[in-house]
Order: sequence, then structure tokens, then C-alpha cells
Amino acid sequence: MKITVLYFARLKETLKYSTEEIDLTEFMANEGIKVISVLKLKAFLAKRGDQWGKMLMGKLKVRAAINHELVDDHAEIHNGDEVGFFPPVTGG
Amino acid sequence: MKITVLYFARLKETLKYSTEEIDLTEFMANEGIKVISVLKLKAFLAKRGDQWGKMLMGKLKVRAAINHELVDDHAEIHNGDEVGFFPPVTGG
Amino acid sequence: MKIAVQTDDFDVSSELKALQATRKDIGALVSFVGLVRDLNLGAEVSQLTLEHYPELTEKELANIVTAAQARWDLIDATVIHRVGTLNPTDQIVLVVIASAHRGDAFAACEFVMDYLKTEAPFWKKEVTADGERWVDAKDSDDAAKERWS
Amino acid sequence: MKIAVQTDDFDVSSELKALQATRKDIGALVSFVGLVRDLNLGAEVSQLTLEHYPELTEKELANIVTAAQARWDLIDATVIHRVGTLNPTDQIVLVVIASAHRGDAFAACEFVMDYLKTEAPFWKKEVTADGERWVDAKDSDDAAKERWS
Repeated sequence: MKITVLYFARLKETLKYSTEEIDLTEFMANEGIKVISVLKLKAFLAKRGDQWGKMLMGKLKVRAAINHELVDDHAEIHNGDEVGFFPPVTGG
Repeated sequence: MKITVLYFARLKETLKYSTEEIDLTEFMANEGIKVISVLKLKAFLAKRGDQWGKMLMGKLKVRAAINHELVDDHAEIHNGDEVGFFPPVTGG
Repeated sequence: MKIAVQTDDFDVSSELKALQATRKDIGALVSFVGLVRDLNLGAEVSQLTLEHYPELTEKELANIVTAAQARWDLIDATVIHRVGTLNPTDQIVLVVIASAHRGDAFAACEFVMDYLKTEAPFWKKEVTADGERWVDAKDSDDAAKERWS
Repeated sequence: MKIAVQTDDFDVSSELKALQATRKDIGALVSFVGLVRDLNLGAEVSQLTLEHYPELTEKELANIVTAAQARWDLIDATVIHRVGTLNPTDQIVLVVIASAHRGDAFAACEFVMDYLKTEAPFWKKEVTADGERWVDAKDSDDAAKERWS
């Protein structure tokens, strides 16, 4: 299962990624899961190291969108989805 | 005691007066009063006849201003004052 | 504070720019523009005449803005009210409140409109197919004002 | 409904006139204009950069306006939000609500701003004398949104 992940604002700057393609096939097989939630994807990314854990699983309330719809941590991600992660918004 | 009285909007149109000078000396002497309130002035004017009573003492909530300050019925009128009478406002 | 009663139309952008001209700490500008509607109480309105009590009007509008300034943290305000003959879609009134933050600006702008509607000496006369008629004051406007007391 | 995310500035009067162009039953136009302040959290701001999530932004803004339309009796609405580099006193955002009556327009305009502040994917980065910093979300904005639920 392949997805596209986008990072915005403080996340983009700290993680030094704005977008990436991720193949979750191996991770999901190892975990023995057929579906992956936003929270699970965050946990997967957090394992990459210090900044990743701090940014995605820390005190910053990271929000997510799947295919341009705001979702919560329980939302399921499907093959081909675009997942966006971003910090609390500060527009207006 | 002489005052100037102004009428606005529906009052002006119905009473066919926009402004008049009124000498209240005789009225006040007859009534035995030294000061005259807005309510007393309304009563004085209402005696002029049908439309006057209807407009000033009827169900239309007439408001008053003395020298360009909104006042209530108990406010005292003094020599030389400008008294304005008008119906509920409908601007904006 | 700018208070004006005039027959001329006004331009909202120009008024916003004038308010901003001297201040760099304005974060929020809330504006209300009142327009002549083509329909009132079921009748088509072809024209509107606005009468006022000249010496009292600007004074009363200033009193209302001063009351708003005492209640909220405001930077500046503009109130323009037109008088004379107006047609449907014409602008009647403009209230602009400038503040550092939006909460104060929204509350103050609505407060000024609610008081203007019930305290400022303007009167509307409509021309409809049935002839001319003075517009009656609305209980809902009194109720709107009462919310602030 | 007009929703736009753009780098260009906007003109409030033009937007009001565009909203009015096809309707004669609008009695109230309530507008909010957000400006860049020269001071934020005690530091002088010399510049601001606004980033957004392009595909999500306009969709989310439209969702917010649709929610307002479901809640109040509105005729039309315009939301314009700028992105890119802005300077103090620059206009950031415009929300205009057109309605027959002012109560609906005031409530809806404040509702849209409260949700825009907490739901629309925009992020501000300030340039101050100490360098660049991402602006933190404010609890007061969350509290403002909670009032509507």
C-alpha cells in the first residue's frame, strides 16, 4: 500500500520534508494489520527519530487531512490516499 | 417664558407644523406652576384638538429632546429652550 | 472618531483606508453597511426618504460610539448615515469599528447599530404602489438593544 | 458564494458591489477585514508570510460558509484570504455576509471568522528583530469557536 504524505508549516520546516511517497506494505505486514489509521501512521513516522517523534507525537496538536478532508486520529487511510499533516492553524 | 418647539416626521406631517415659538407665561400662571415638564407641555399642546391629542398623548410613543439632548417626560423645560418632539426612530 | 450625516453616498474602502491611515496596530475592521431593500412588510418599495433632526443626530451618534468605546477596547470608529431620497440597493448607513482584536470590533459594531436603530433621530418614509408611508419602529430593534443592558 | 485564496490584495468596496450586483433584497452587509499588526506578543513584526494547504483551503472555507448558511438566513457570502508575504497594515482576510437583516449577518460573519481561525489550513510566520518565528495558535480562538457549539 502506497500513500503520499504532505507536511506543512512548522512540520515541513523541522522535518525538512514537504512531501514524500511512502510504501506501507512491509510495515503493515509486520504489524499484522490490514488497515492503517492516522494514529498508526503517526507512530510509524515517529520511529524515524527524535524530531519526527517530537513533531508528530509530542505536545504539538498535529492535525491531519485525508484527500483534502479534515480527519481525526481514528480515520482510516487507503491505498493511493494523500495524507496531510499540519500544526494548529493560525490564519485570519 | 418663551420656548421653541420642533416637530419631526409623522408629527410634523400630521400637525402641519415643523417649528413654532410658544409663550407659556399665561398657561403657567393659570396652572399656578413655576416650572414646566415635557409631559406638561405635551398636555398643553394636546388641548389644541383632535390630532394634537392623538399625536402627543396617544399610543405613538413620542420622544422629546431639550436643546439637543434626549430627555424623558419628567425633564424640566426652561426659558429659551428648544424642545423637539418626534416619533420612534427608524434609521439605519 | 468620524461621524457624518450626509446626502452623498460613501465608499467603504476609502473609509477603511482613512481609519487605517495613522495606525499600525489595527488587527480587525468590522463594518456594517445598511442598504435599501426593494421589499418591506410585503410591499415593493420604489423609493425611500430619510429625515433627521440635524443638531441632535450627530451628537447622538457620537454618544453611541463613546458608549461603545467605554465598553470595549477600540482604536477608532466611523459612522456615516445618509439622509434625503434613496432608491433600492442604495447604501444608507456605514459603521466601521477598528480594534486590535476581532471580538471587540464585532461586539462594538453590532452595539452601535442596535443603538443607532433605536436612539438616533432618523425617520424613513417609503414610497410604495399604495402611496407614501412612514416606516414604523420595530419591536425587534428594541429587543436587540435590550440585549446590551 | 465566492471563496478565493490569493496573493493579490482585495478591494472591499468592489467585493461588496459584486455581492450586491444581482440582488435587491439585501438589507445588511457585515464585513470583517483582518490586517497585519505591527506588534504581536510584544515583538515588532516587520513582515509576515502566510502558507496554506492549497487543495484543502478553499474546500474548508466553503464548508465553513455552508455551515453558516445552514444556521442563519443568509443571501450570499464572500471569503478572500491572502497568502504569501505581507507587511504591517496589509489586508489579510475579508469575510462579507449579505443578509436581509443585520442580526443574521453579524452572527454569521463572526461565526465564519471564528471557524476560519481554527479550521482553515493557513499558517503565519512572522519576521521580528529576533528572526523568524511561526505564530502559535491561540487558546482564545478555540474558546471563540466553542461558543457556537
